[in-house]
Amino acid sequence: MIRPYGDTTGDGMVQTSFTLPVPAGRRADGAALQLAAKMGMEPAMLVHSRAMGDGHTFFVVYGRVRHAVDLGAVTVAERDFPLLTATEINTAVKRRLRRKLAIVGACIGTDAHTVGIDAILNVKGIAGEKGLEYYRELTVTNLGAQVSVPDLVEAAAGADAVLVSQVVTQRDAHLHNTREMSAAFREAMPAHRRPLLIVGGPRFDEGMAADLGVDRIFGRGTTPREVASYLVHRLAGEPS
Amino acid sequence: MIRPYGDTTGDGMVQTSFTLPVPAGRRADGAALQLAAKMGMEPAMLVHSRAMGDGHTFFVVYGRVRHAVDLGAVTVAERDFPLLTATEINTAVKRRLRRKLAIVGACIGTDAHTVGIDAILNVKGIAGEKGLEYYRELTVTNLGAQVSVPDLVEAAAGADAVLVSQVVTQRDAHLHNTREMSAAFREAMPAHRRPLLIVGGPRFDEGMAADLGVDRIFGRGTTPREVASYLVHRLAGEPS
Amino acid sequence: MAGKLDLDPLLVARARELAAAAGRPVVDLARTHTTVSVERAMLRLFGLTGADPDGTPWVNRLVDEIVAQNGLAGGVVLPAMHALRRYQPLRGASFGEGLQVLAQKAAAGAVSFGGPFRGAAREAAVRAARRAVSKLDATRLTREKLIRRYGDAPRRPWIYLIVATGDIYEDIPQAVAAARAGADVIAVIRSTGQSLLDYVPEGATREGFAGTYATRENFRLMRAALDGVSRELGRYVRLTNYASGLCMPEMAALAGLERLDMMLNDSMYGILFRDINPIRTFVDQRFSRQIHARAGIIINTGEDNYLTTADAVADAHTVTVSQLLNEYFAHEAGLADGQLGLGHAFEINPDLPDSLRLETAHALLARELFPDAPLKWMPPTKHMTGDVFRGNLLDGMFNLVGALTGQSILLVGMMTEAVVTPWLSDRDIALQNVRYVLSAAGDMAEDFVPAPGGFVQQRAHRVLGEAVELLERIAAGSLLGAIADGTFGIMRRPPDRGRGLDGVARMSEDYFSPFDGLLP
Amino acid sequence: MAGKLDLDPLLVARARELAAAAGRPVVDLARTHTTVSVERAMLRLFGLTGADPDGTPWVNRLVDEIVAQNGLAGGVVLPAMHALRRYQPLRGASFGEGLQVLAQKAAAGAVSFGGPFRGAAREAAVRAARRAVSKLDATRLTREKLIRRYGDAPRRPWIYLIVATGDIYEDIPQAVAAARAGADVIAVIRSTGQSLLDYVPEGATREGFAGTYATRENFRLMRAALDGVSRELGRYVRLTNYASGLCMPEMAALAGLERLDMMLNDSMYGILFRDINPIRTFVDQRFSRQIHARAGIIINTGEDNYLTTADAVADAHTVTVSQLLNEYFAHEAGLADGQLGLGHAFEINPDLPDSLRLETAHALLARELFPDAPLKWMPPTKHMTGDVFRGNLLDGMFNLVGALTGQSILLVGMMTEAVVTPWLSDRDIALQNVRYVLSAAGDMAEDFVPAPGGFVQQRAHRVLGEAVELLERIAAGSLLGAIADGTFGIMRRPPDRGRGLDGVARMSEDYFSPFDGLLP
Ligand code: B12
Ligand code: B12
Ligand SMILES: Cc1ncc(COP(=O)(O)O)c(C=O)c1O
Ligand SMILES: Cc1ncc(COP(=O)(O)O)c(C=O)c1O
Repeated sequence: MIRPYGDTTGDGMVQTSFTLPVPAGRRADGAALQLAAKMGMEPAMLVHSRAMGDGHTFFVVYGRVRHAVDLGAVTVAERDFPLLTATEINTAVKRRLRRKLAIVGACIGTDAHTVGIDAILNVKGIAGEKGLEYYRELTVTNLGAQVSVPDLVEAAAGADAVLVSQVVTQRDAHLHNTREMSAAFREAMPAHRRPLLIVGGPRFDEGMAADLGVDRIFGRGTTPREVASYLVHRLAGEPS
Repeated sequence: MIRPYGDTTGDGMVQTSFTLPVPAGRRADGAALQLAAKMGMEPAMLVHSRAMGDGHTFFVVYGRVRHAVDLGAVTVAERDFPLLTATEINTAVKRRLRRKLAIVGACIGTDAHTVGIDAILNVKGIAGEKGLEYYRELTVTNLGAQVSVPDLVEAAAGADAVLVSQVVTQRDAHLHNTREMSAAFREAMPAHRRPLLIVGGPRFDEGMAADLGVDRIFGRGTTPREVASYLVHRLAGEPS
Repeated sequence: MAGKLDLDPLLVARARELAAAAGRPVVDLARTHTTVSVERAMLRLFGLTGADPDGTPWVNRLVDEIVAQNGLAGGVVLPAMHALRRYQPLRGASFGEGLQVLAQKAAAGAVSFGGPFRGAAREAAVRAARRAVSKLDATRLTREKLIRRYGDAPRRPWIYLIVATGDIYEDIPQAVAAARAGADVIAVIRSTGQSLLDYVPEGATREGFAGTYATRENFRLMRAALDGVSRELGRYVRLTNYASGLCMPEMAALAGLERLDMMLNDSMYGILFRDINPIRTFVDQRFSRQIHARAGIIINTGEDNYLTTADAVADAHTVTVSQLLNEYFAHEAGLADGQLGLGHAFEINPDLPDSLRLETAHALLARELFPDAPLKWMPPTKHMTGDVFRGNLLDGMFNLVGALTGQSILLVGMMTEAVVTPWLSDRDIALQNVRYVLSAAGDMAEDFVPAPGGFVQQRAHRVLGEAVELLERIAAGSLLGAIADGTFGIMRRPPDRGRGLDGVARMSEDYFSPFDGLLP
Repeated sequence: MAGKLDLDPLLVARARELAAAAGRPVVDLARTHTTVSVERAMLRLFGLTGADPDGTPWVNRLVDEIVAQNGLAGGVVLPAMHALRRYQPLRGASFGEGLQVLAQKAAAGAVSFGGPFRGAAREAAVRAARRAVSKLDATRLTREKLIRRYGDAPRRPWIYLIVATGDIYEDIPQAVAAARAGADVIAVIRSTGQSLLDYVPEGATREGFAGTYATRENFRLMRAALDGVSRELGRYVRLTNYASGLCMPEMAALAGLERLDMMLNDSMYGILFRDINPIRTFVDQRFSRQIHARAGIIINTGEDNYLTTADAVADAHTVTVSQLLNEYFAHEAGLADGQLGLGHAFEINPDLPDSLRLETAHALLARELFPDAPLKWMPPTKHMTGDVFRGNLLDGMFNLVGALTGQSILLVGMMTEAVVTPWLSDRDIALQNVRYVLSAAGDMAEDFVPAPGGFVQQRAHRVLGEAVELLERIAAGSLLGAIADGTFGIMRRPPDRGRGLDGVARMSEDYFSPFDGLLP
């Protein structure tokens, strides 16, 4: 069990800020302290409160939180597949699949943020790693942005894997779109012909794959090699 | 019942940041999300994690908190005395007490932060209000900084009120010093001869007076007139 | 201001010539083509409003029907005016109501739009266009009057704040709060999908992702609310939305009618970032700018966007090139320098040594190239992270560079840029940041004097030089070709691809626009 | 750097003359008085260490006993040396051990310190002083060697970070982490109460409020840890503590022996902010500075503190006056310009218009008045609030002004200044801030050229003018009088009040200091 660290081991100190829809004043301050207490902060120091217009107040609170983190109970979307080099990836596909892996990528719904999916797919890549197009044994079709789900399903016929990006999260847009997408694939084709479904984006919780009906979620900071290694792991088995 | 406000009424959104004594990585991220969950954030977005040395990681988390604030249950240290003008204060003391009120102020322990107590006591005052020295009917002795408790008790013999400032809070220095001070007064003189004990400082919780054995606590942003009004309220009764 | 960079006036003149040379063929294209949205915009200016029970606007129903019968090449105005004479509505009804009845009947398949179109239709169209233009003029005059009455923003840069809740009824109080807190300009962000809709939704809306829809009613509601707070504050608060996407000209028309004050309106944004067909965009753009010109609306161009996909240092000159092109197209469409909110942004990777000096060099270059334009200076977005403490600091440096280089419109950066669309408190923190930096820096621009031949001057000269080189290449080839090659924002957009191409037609011989000669 | 403000060299020379005139009587006072702490410092330099079972250091026990018998006016060195000859410890024991035995016996009341003191005592004292000075020299040389071996801080300003956990064993890993994260200087904050203790605690300590005790062992432990990390990083990381409070000279001695690299050591801080007697302070200060001079330690003066109680604009000139006085006293005590870490701070109310330009004017004034001094530039504290987002921004502007005005030592500001002593993460965020601003600004000082006769120059001239006026008044009266009147930091401190006066004595005729002629 570990605790947050302010300046001494075990002191449990955290910072938080929020707005409450109440006019600034002592009552607002009391309300903020009540919320901090409910969050487990005790004692809580209300160090800043500021009126925003007539009806809202912004607060900054510092204090000790009573919770401890049980490291044993941490659920981590650990990488459960080996990270391979480009050569290993190409070799694995070639030896074990004996054909190129076909990958279709897109940014679906009304989301036009392509920088993330391009970073994964385009040769240029990201963080010093080349994108999937660079891999000799992968054939990449990047459909670009704002692709509708029916168009994606059509384009994905025969693909081994579909890579979908979702960056806009307001009102859970990313979750809605992902669910719609996975449902459409289930509808359109039998399970054994369905391509591997992968989504990515900076605000996904990587633990939600099953819930969203996809095979895997990749979050912020993903690199192309991780994705390629996963593809090999799932589609071409482990190297012996 | 109200909820924190991000950009829509009732969305419950808050921000928090903290450090955990674990090396950066997926496990650390999972630990941060566990803590956020214990604080009631769900869903929580881990938007930043940064290694600090080998053993610590700093996190920023945004998300919806499940708690609501019950405004009815807010405990406010409401001002339970009327706020008087300087004239009213002088008149009340003169009419009802028929002598000057003797006040002794100090910064006790090893605390040398006098700006706060000076703001309350010195003519110069703060926030456009003159300090207590300015009031004709108050006699103020400001002992300055780093006054030991025994010296304070000695100097306070015969005073109507003792005003003590505590600014340093590390390791709860302010609480220790305040408790030591109130105990010393209880020890040194019978209850009916004990002066009114008032402490102030920016990080006090105003609700802790009883716990600390003092009559009143004044927090950040206190103005001299509030203090003077309280003194009149307690020592010279309400104006009729 | 001028002269801190010691730019070569001959090179600057050359840059402008090249931009004109590169832009001219595109203008020719725009002069000889029309689009469904241009036609719909005209009908909107004529007063046709409303939508069918499914929410499809009557302008769409009417234009679709005319195009189905006649094709687009001849335009819709003459067929509509011709038909209108036969389908007069009730007495006392307005011209717009007449058009609506026509649209309803047309939608029911009850109207034949055959010609020949006689002088009467033409005259009716010109009269309607005249009335439309006087409505635009009246709105412009109202704006000028209100600015006189309430007073204008007290200083430059104007403080430009975004609201983006996805619900007009949450947006309004937030906009009012932002104005009270010091915003001079409110931009209402629209839903992610709107630019690809080939119609403008109707009515007040409470939905959308990362913004709600731009509709005439939402424009009206927000402008009314801002008028209220302008009166209260004694300072006219400006309203901004987007003349962009497939309905660019219609948006401009609605903005002109509902007294929006500024509109995001870039010559290439839709092409690059929404994959809208280049020709569609350039045609739509020209008409939308003519309306903006007449309505006294300031346009905001979108060069900032390039720096989110391309590199802010390596491709800095593409911003300059795009500004020069936007300027050329804007002038051609009748916009005055005072209406050119040319865009640029603080997007250099903060980990790069000297980033602040590079930013000042770029910002000053824009300032000195376009001394009379109300430049729009946009905050860091690409290199913002979830580290909101750092974010607020970067925004502060952005504000400072804005002050040091005399920017005109300051889009306020939010510490949560990489996290969420702005929260109420983000806006408040951001405004405090702006206020502090602008006030603390005061006239510090006076002390900011790039050393002659030093780092800042050298950098500005180099960017200008690269811009001229690139313009030379574009002018030698073609702008459409350059766009196809990924010159801007590394997006490759060939002229025969992208959305909305089916809504474009080369004007036929008998094409008639009643606004010719009326709009600039 | 010089010349941006166009200061009048005659006025600058006049200011220095006046500072000397104001300071000279105080130096005379210091030359003719001694204090218990000066005497204890000598014994510490002689090698007397350790404490009695109650924790009272043997230097205190010995000095107290001699003073009790002889009074302080003659000093303790001769009586001690004289007595030492009679109470020789075991063979092979060091000189320091001999002194410890003497102290133990003296504490037990077993030693009489009567004279007359013959030449032998005097010679023994001079020999001991010589050995002491060579220890200081050796430490200085070790520092120089290690700097050569590991390398020095890669750039100016040096990055100065505070650790203040109140436990040396938490401080050490935090200091090491800070060094790894980029700190060039680590300052270990000591407990709130220490400056009023008339002894230096012994041993490693894990207690204290807002810092733990400055002890010789804590010095040693921290220096060893920093040597380790210096080796690892290939960069010598400097260590700082306080030569301040009632034990100022002893702190200096311990710092000189344990290779601290910088010490907070102000001529008036203890008087003003700890209510220590002025004469006690000035006497202690002179001896402590002589030691610093010899030990190659950089002093840091405390002008920043005035701006927490006085106003940073109205009283800006008091900072300049104090810097000139600190410089005079320092030179007089033998410190070189390169050892004068004169202090100043970014404490102007951020709500004040032009605050940033005022700050740059003040910072540049210090820079140009003291071109060869390693100026210490201190962050906002007074106007920091619980709004940590704003706090990080203010710190960023502070860092920027530091870069623009060429400051030498940058005390890193923390966003939580108004909340808590720095957390681990605060330091990390603060260091990121510094790194970003310094790297982003690069050589931007080149572009910062106050307009001739403009706001910044005018402000600097005005502050210098006010400083000269104030110095004229002080020189006409007396420095002690000015301090009594609340000239500095609005604190009134009369010369006959304050703590520690009973530990001061006017030297008698036969007072003897073996360090005369050895220390500067
Ligand atoms: C660049 C950018 C744009 C560009 C996009 C250009 C382009 N062609 O992509 C432009 C300027 C056009 C733009 C426009 C808009 N944007 Co934008 N934009 C950004 C910005 C600044 C950076 C995003 C980015 O490129 N990140 C860099 C990439 C490399 O990171 P990434 O996407 O996280 O990808 C990595 C991982 O997530 C993962 N990954 C991502 N996808 C996938 C997919 C797979 C299969 C895998 C395996 C991995 C993976 O791997 C990648 C590499 O590590 C962010 C703010 C920010 N700093 O994050 C706002 C932001 C994303 N935008 C936002 C918004 C709202 C918009 C608009 C909708 C605003 C509007 N209403 O007009 C518009 C419209 C866009 C639309 N229709 O979607 C919001 C989203 C808010 C939210 N959380 O819902 C943000 C967060 C800004 C904000 N705070 O308001 N934007
Ligand atoms: C000014 C200052 C100093 C000055 C003090 C000068 C002086 N003569 O007072 C100097 C430079 C000397 C100083 C030194 C130190 N300081 Co200091 N200092 C501050 C600073 C910057 C401002 C405090 C201040 O003046 N506030 C303005 C006054 C008006 O506000 P106030 O005190 O809150 O008072 C108001 C109310 O609280 C209330 N009030 C206060 N007292 C009372 C009493 C009564 C009876 C009533 C009714 C009301 C009342 O009314 C006042 C008016 O509204 C703060 C940081 C900050 N921005 O807060 C750090 C701060 C308080 N200092 C701190 C520290 C640690 C120190 C040192 C101990 C560091 C060291 N180890 O060397 C030293 C030593 C001081 C000591 N022995 O106590 C810490 C305390 C950390 C903590 N929470 O424990 C702070 C928070 C900085 C930090 N983050 O590290 N400091
Ligand atoms: C110039 C320009 N136009 C339009 C938009 C908005 O996009 P959309 O047209 O998709 O609403 C932006 C976004 O920032 C822009 O910069
Ligand atoms: C010059 C100077 N000396 C000393 C101190 C520390 O105080 P003390 O001597 O009480 O430990 C400070 C505090 O910042 C200071 O600025």
